[in-house]
Amino acid sequence: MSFLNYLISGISLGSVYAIIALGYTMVYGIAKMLNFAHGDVIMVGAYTVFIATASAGLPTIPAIILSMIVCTALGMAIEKVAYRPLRNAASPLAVLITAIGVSYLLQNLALLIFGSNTKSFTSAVNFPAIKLAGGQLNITGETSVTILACVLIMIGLTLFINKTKPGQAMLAVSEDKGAAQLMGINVNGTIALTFAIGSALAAIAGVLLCSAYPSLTPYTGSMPGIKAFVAAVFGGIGSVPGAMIGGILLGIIEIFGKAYISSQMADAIVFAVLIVVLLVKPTGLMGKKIQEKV
Amino acid sequence: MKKRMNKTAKQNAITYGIVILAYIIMQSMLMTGHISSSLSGLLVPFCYYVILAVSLNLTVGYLGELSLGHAGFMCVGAFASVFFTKCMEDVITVSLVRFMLALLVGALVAALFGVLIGIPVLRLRGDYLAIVTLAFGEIIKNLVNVLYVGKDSSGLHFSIKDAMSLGMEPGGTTIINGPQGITGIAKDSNFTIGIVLVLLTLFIVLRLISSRDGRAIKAIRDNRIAAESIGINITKYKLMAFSVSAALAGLGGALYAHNLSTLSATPKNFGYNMSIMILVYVVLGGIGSIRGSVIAPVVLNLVLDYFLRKFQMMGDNVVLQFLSDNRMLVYAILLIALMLFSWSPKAIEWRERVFHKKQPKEAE
Amino acid sequence: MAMLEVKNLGISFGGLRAVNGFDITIEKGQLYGLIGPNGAGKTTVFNLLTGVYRPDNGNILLDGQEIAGKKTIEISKAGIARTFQNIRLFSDMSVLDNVKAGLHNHHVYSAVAGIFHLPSYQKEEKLMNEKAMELLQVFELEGEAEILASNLPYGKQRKLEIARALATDPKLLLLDEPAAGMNPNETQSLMDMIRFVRDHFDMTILLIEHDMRLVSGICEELSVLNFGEVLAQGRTEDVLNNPQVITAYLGE
Amino acid sequence: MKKTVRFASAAMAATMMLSMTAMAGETFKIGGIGPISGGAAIYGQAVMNASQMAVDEINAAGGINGYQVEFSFQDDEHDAEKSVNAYNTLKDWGMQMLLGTVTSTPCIAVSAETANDNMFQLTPSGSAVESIAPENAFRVCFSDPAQGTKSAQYIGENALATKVAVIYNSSDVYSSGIYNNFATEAANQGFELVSAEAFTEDSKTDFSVQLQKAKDAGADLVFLPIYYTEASLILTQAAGMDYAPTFFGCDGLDGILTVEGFDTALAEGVMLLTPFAADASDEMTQNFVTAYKEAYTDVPNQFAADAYDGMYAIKAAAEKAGVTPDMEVSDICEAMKTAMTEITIDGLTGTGMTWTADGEPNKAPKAVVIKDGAYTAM
Repeated sequence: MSFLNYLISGISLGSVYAIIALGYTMVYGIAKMLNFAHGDVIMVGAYTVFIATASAGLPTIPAIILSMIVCTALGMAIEKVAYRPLRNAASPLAVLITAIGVSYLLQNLALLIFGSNTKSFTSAVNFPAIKLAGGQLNITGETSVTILACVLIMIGLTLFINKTKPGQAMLAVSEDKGAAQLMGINVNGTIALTFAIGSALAAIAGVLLCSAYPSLTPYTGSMPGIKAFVAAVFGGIGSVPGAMIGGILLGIIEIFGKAYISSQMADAIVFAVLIVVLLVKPTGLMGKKIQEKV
Repeated sequence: MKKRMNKTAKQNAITYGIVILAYIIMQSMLMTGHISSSLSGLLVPFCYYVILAVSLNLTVGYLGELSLGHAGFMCVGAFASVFFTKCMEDVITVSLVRFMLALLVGALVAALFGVLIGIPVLRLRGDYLAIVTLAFGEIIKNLVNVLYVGKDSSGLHFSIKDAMSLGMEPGGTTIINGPQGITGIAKDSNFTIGIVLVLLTLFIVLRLISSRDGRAIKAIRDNRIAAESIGINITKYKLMAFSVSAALAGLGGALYAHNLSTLSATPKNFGYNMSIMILVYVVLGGIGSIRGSVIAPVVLNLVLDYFLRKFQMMGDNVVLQFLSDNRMLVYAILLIALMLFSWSPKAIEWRERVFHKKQPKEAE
Repeated sequence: MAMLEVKNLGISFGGLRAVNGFDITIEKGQLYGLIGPNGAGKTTVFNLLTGVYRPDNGNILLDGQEIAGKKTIEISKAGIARTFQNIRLFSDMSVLDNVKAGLHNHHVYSAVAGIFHLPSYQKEEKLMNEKAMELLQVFELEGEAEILASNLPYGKQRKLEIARALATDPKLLLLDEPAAGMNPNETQSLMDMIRFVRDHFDMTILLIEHDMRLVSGICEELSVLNFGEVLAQGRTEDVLNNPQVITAYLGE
Repeated sequence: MKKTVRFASAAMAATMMLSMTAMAGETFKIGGIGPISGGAAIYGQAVMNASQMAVDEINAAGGINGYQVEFSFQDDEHDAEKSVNAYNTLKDWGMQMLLGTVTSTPCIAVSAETANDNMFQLTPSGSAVESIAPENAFRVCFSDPAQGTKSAQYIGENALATKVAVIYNSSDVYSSGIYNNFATEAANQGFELVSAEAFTEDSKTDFSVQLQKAKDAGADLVFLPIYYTEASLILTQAAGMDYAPTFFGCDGLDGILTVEGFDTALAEGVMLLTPFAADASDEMTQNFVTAYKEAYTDVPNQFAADAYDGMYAIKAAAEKAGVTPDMEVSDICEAMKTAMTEITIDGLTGTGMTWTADGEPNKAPKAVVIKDGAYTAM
């Protein structure tokens, strides 16, 4: 029975990673950059909801919508000010370092504005827990909602990319920026849209992360952000279903590692599995194999 | 031909010259007492950050691979060297000799890790390599945190669980105590040794990159397929660059560890944040520019740990107080601004228009 | 014995037979052309010969030595050097260093010798500089030895690539569309140069080319590849007059 | 070249300006060091604020020995190296006594420096044994061994449980220090340690495994030698899985009731051994909490209380020793070292606190239980 419990915990944790990873993988797939600040946009999203509900007294849904608006604006602003000027820089490292700078900036601004004290986030989820096997197994409402949200977002994103014009533009930009430009696609606009969507997803991820694990500090987004990034790589970065699968698997591995190997070495186990997977499948579980043309 | 040799040699001489000049100035200030505690306290850190930046530049700038696990090698070097120092405290009593050996141990163990990690990892490319090096760095940090080592009359005891599991006799001493790491470390490092190590690092890296092996490494960076087609062993040279880089990071770590009385692996000092910090030095100084890697860490640390701290004591100026109280915020803004200024194609164009006419790019 | 003897070479990519039953025999000192429409599998043949791809079947004998299935680096050491259709220089290295990199396996000293400038370093570097400059002189690049390879004009980049390939001291030189992007004047001087290389270095050369003027001007024998298979083979003028070849090129 | 010169002259000017402010003067200069940025900022900021509050009060009441006190606090990002940098900066400022550092590992590094300079050091919260290894260093809080051992004894002596589980932070010095001593002492007590599971700084969101193991092992008490941020998550998750053992913690747990937005009902029945409780009813605590809230809007935690007491301990010892700001740092230290062992103060974190020569405080921990959202003495 404890095995099933661990599995459920793993899926719960993994679903949170997955929903963060979706934003990561989306931005990576199209803009080809590791947006290190994604985790911190999540934190901003969570604070927005916290302030909106606790201080401004807004109901949950409007608060989440507000948070999505705030994060979208933030994401687009970051893209315009910090990333776009470096898109054609001599080295791709330039934009990576800038993303790290943005991450530090968001953390320290939050520290300045909200203070260092932990806030306990009130769950935004009103969904009852599912109890199985006479209460032995417990799937929390947060888990159900997170998984549901993950699946919906995954389907939504896939449909959006494959069925809509802006989605197709994204695909084109991700394949070849230059060619897309020649085809008359607005590359800057498409990438900005990608960041907008990625950041709106970050707001949702922030709400769900803090609903499932209700402790909010300026650094809340940082470690889950890195883990979700690992999850995205694990699943094959750039692949939308890969992010979902990678996230959930990572959660399960982390929990099983803690449960059956060593709780002290959980981090090492997670990272070791990542390494093994990448050595066997160098582009992740669902990643496309890239053959260099000679 | 002569002209070329002179040119590289001259550039390198300037780099060495900057280091030696800085040493002479600082050392004379130290000897005559005309130096503040805070500045003198930063001298050794300058040295190890330069070593770390220069060594990472070998991987990033010359091998052309992004490593986010440099702090892991620093960590390995630090712990190996301090462990050696602790064990040899009673055996080798001349601290200079012991420290030299400790440095060697740190560098060698880090090099060994460089090879062990490099063999599987260097097959990956680009961002995947970056994430795997990050993963290795985190694994090393995690493992060091659960490591307990004790010493008693029956020898060394190891545990990766807790202090009790060491099963030591009463009176035994714990050398590595889990997250607390190692305490009571002899402060064997000083500025002179630090500078010697910086010069040694520069010597090794500058000489390596201008040798046959360095050409092979750069060839792989510029075009892997072409390098292979002219018979360059990709794996061998990737591994060479990676392990030399790791060894020097280990050296830097050993210097770091012997400059503080305590050594523990935290997310701050050996986590990916540190790896990123070193990468920031490299990128700000210029990818592939060794001299930049010498200057950037010094300037950045001066700003962060000297000037910004001093601002707080400059009377009741509200702005300065604010900047000092929010050093990390200032750092973040500075970092973004500097990156935009030094890397954005538009900013480069603007700078060239305003400051000097464009000069043709030449090989180093 | 022939310098290169290829028998029944073949490879498939995911069910698509890219090269099938490819045979070729090139004598020492020969200038041999490989032509065919786009997508016929010419570059794939080069990639098979140089170990970039492992052939599914077939034999490749270089100077009597079996090299099929060996790694690129081993094949380079065995004596095949090549240039690339899309130029692949070491763009952030100087012109001279590009050629010196080609000398990599012929002038060996240890990393320690390199760091401490031991006598072996001094001696080998001196020899490398001399040899590299000699090669650059052949290609009239000695004046640009110090500049970055990426700053060379296009035509000179092509030349540098050939110089670098020759630095490995090959038995067989593969040139992948050397005249691509050149104007008629440049092509003419390239033809002279290829001939000179063959004569001066006593080299065996296999080249892929679309420019028929170059092919008919310098190649002694030709193979025509179409849909991965050899369509025609033999003396240049015979092949070029082969009706099948004309159809393949001009369409039905 | 021009740039270098400009930079050098700016550096020179700055250095000169600084050396002027660092003149020995008519005031006591007390420094503080702790993390005010990064993940541990919550602890450093509390110390910074409470120290400043105490200094302001002391100055308003006439200072120490008639001299006003200047206080300067430097960030160390919870890192040993940065902590030493902070210390050196404060030394340049003219610091005569150090109230710091806040966290254990940096404290070990800095105490080696203060020992070297023979500067008096009192750490509010550096709890590792080695944090106050030199004889010039004292602390306000309990040491990790003391907390671990006392907790085990308390549980054993009061027969609170027969089966005990521990959840601790294996990457944290404080937490693993307490755990190691707790486990050692547990062997002498009448309860069984059935499960000891760790978490780390990098994975401290999900505690389901640790709780499940405790539950499966049948633990009726879970010992939490950790800080309240993680504890609040553990309590939430335990409630989610219908696991309701007694939770028992140390001073790090104090503050759990004041986490903004936390459902205090979850903490019902939690026991902790702590010298300070933010909503304790004595007048001194209440005044402190009110004043702190007024100044900094947050409710003070354990660290704030330690720092506040620390500043008053410095005041008491300085008055006992009769030190003056014109004395050498080393002379102040010698006088303070003796005086520290002679004073007795009533503070927020204990009444009748005294210190031994090795720097440890003598004070009795209070065992409290959370009832109806408030601490109640047990």
